[in-house]
Amino acid sequence: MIPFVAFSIGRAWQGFWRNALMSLAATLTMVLMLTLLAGFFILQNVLLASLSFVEQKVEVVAYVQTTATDDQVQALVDRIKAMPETASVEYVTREQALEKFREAQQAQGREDLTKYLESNPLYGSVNVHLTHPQDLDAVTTALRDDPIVRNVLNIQALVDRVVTVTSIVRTAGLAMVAVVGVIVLFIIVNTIRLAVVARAEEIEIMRLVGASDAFIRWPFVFEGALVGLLGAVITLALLTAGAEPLSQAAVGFFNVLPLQLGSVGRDTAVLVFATGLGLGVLGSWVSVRTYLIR
Amino acid sequence: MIPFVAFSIGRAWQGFWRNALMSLAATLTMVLMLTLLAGFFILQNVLLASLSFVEQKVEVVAYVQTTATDDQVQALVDRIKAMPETASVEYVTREQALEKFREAQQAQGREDLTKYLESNPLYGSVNVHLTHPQDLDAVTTALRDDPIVRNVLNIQALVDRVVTVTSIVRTAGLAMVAVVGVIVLFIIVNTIRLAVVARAEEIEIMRLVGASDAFIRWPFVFEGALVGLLGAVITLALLTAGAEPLSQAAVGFFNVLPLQLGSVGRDTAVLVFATGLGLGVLGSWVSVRTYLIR
Amino acid sequence: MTLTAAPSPPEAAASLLDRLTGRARAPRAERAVVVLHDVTKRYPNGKEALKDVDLVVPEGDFVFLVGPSGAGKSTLMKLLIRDELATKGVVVIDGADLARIPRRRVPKVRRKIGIVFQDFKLLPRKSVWENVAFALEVTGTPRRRIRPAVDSVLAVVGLTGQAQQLPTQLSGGEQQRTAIARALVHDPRIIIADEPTGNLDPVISWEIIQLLLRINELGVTILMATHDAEVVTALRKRVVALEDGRIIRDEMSAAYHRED
Amino acid sequence: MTLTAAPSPPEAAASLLDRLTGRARAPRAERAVVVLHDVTKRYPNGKEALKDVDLVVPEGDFVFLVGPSGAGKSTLMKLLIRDELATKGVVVIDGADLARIPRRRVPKVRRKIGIVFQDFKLLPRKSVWENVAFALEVTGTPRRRIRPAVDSVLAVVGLTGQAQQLPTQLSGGEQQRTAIARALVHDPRIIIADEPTGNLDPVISWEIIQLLLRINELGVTILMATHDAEVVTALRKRVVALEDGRIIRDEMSAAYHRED
Ligand SMILES: Nc1ncnc2c1ncn2[C@@H]1O[C@H](COP(=O)(O)OP(=O)(O)OP(=O)(O)O)[C@@H](O)[C@H]1O
Ligand SMILES: Nc1ncnc2c1ncn2[C@@H]1O[C@H](COP(=O)(O)OP(=O)(O)OP(=O)(O)O)[C@@H](O)[C@H]1O
Ligand SMILES: [Mg+2]
Ligand SMILES: [Mg+2]
Repeated sequence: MIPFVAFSIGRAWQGFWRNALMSLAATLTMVLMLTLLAGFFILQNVLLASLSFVEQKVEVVAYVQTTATDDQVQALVDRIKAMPETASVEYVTREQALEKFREAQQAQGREDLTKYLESNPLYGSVNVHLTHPQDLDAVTTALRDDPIVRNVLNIQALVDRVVTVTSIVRTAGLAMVAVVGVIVLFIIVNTIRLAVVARAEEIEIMRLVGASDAFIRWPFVFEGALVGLLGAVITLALLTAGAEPLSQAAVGFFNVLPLQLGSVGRDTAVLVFATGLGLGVLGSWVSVRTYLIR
Repeated sequence: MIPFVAFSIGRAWQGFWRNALMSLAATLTMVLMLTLLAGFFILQNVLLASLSFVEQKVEVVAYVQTTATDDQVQALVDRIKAMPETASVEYVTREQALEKFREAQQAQGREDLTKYLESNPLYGSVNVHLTHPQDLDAVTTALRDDPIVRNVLNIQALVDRVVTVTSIVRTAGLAMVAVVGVIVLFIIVNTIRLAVVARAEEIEIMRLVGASDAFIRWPFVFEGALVGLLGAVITLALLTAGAEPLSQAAVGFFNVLPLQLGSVGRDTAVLVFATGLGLGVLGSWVSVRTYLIR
Repeated sequence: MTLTAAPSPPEAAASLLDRLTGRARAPRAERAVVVLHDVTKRYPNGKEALKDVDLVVPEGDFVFLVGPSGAGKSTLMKLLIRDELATKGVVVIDGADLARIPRRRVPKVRRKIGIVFQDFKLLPRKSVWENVAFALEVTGTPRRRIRPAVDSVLAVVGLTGQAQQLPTQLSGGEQQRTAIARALVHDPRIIIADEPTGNLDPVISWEIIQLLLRINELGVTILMATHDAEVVTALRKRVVALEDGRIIRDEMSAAYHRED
Repeated sequence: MTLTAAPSPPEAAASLLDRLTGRARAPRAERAVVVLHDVTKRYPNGKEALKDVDLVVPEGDFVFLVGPSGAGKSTLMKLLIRDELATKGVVVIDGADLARIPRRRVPKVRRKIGIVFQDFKLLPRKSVWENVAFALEVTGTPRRRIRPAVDSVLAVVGLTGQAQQLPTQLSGGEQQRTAIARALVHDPRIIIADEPTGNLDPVISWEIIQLLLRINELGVTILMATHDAEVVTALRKRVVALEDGRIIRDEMSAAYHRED
């Protein structure tokens, strides 16, 4: 077993370099395709993060009766906080509301109407951020059912809009990643097939001098794996080299939309390696098969 | 000349079909790559349209002195309208402003403070939509310089944000199209090179029996052109078939953001044809060259 | 002739090269190793290259296959290694009916045969040494036994100096000798040689023929297609003559041409 | 032998096949068409395949090139069609110094030569007919003249029945005859044949030799490398013997082996 594996790997290595032009062309294709795939994967992650950021901006505002006690309000806040649909809850008192209103009016250069008033005409409010804007209904109902709630601001139209846009963008993003993934798959397998087809004669000769299928197949499979691995390593090197300047350039974007990308780097590396190696092996396996079944 | 062209085309046709496996693999690669390119091109157009839509939402509001006459206001509106930076100008009278304010307060469930007032405390305003948000300064200055303008709402921070996001998204989009374009270019040329490399022996034999460079090159170039053309036609067929269901699916998106995509269809067709044909020809030309220079 | 310095192995496992140098004696048998019964081969384009061929070759025989160009000699040889399947009839190699055995046993049968192809069929990207070593590697022979075996067989055919060249860097005769070396190196029970001296000068031709004769004397069955009338006539071995796909003559101790 | 029924053209434009059938007479000349002066060929791996070779072949000569395998015969022929360039010395074909002429004139020189390669070098994806027609197509010969010329040359070498087969579907001898047909069809001034009968049976071999002799009588210069001692000795033509890259013998009306 070990001599066989050593033999196959040795022969794969030879095959790769004796066919240098072809192998490097296949590796280049591999690199480009993996770069494309990785680019899309990262982009998709940025997109998803951006969309959840946008979605978290959706805020349900419930105005509280002036008669409500602090305890009642606190109970309401706790109850809403406990709901799984809720991302965060904030209580704005009447005084805070007036203060905000004044600031807003001033900022807009409008005359402050409140100075004509003796009492504060505004209501305190409970502001709820949703995890998913689709859950609007559940939260609205929960708020409205509470006796201390005067009314809940109707933002259904706005939410519908956001939900439509984000779900379309999300679907489009997924579709794009899927399409690019399929294209990458086909191109890599195709390239390896082209390289194997060019050596059909070689396979034919091996068969005729009595090489068993394993002896013909495995060197090619390892050669495919070599192309895949080399492609993956080069791709990751390129991505690592490009990551710093790119994220520098994107810093404005990430400042505007403070996104959490977490483990994208690691995930991308895994994706690139698995795809490169997997498709290299699969491509050779399938391509050689055509010549063995005879 | 004509016999030579006929000869080359005939031989290209034969070469394509005698090498069917290889030719179809190359054509498949061509189709996938052109689809990718076309997809990106369309996406880029949607993106650009979306961004200009967002940008056109930027509105500069200038409050007008209560003392301003209708003629003065009209003069201001006309002057601003004449500026190239301006997309559209709207005049909101004091009465309309109060009306809007009341509606807004009501919609938010707030008490109408205006009923406590004897006179209208709001100002009329000139609202200007910009073609490009970067031009904010010019328009703001032009408005502020007018004696009847009381003050201009300061939206610099908001505009900066919009400009940052849209320019990053625009640059990223362009970069992506460029990267995908380069990848498409390399892959197609590479695929054709692989197909030609596999026939190095054939070229060698032609040389040795006294075929001149033109007689060797042109059949290959025409074969490349055939792969390119066939690829382009299949790609366009796929896109046409996919266009209807896709735009059906995207109808929600286009409703939310009413975009103008104009001549994208025609442009895409031109792009796909030019790229397919161009790269097919270029790829063969370059690949055959390697074997001729000896 | 360079040879391995390994201690002489037991007779059953004695390698061809050991036996050639007299270290082991030849086994004797009268079993038929090649049997063709009522074989017809029609190519997909309709050409009938063999028609109702019957041929039995006992173990240890030396058979010349002669006949004009296009008579079907190479086709017959292709049937023996199952490169082509007979359209009709049975082909049996060392007891294995080639049309019946499972696909995975085919390589085993092929390894019993050493074949020199008319067009050499060398691996274009491997050196002479590697081309020959390949026939041993595919049977899982350990590396330390491959090296001496290949070196000595290359010495036998006179290619020691060309061992590291690629087939494209060889003269026609050197390519042919590489193909011969590959057919001999794995110690086959049957050697099928299709025109093995077509590109060789008379001196090397005779050397190769002498080599095949010595191998034959050690009990290896040899089937050789040739157009070399001089050699066939001089050796007085069994001659099978094909013409237009039919066996028109099958004589022991015969000449290239019919002698009546 | 099937031949074109076209009316006999003026002598200068008479095709090889027309002249072969006696419709035109052979021109006579004593110009040297092949000149090698002090030629050495060293391959990139250091092998010196030719050493200080001097050879002058006058127009209309018939030269046998003999020598053991690896002597340098094929290398010499490769130099003549500029497949390889001489490391040292001058190679002149019909007045053109191959190392000096611009690259775009090389095909023109090659078309003056009809070459039969030792390994045939047939285009693998074209039929026999197309392989032969190719030598005419590349010179821009009109289609209506290609068809009869190819048909008749295939008839001459006896391949009319195989015209539509691919090279992989041919016997060794048929491949060789296709290569010969391709070398003849474009009416070359010089024919270079590298072992053209290695895969042919004695009968067809002699027919091909007879054909070359008749072509030679029409004024075409012929250079033929061969291992066929019988043919060389029987014909008593000029024999150039190579050994280890050097010309060791150059005699008129000679035999395959030195006769002292
Ligand atoms: N794959 C094929 N398809 C169609 N016809 C074929 C094929 N292979 C061989 N033939 C035909 O079958 C006949 C016999 O071919 P084969 O190669 O057996 O001849 P051969 O006796 O070896 O001749 P040679 O001495 O010239 O090598 C030939 O006429 C050839 O054209
Ligand atoms: N491309 C090459 N690179 C290195 N060495 C080569 C190359 N081609 C030929 N040789 C060597 O040059 C020598 C002469 O080769 P050549 O093909 O001229 O011999 P030949 O006389 O035609 O022999 P044969 O009769 O066997 O065909 C051989 O020893 C061969 O190994
Ligand atoms: Mg044959
Ligand atoms: Mg030679």
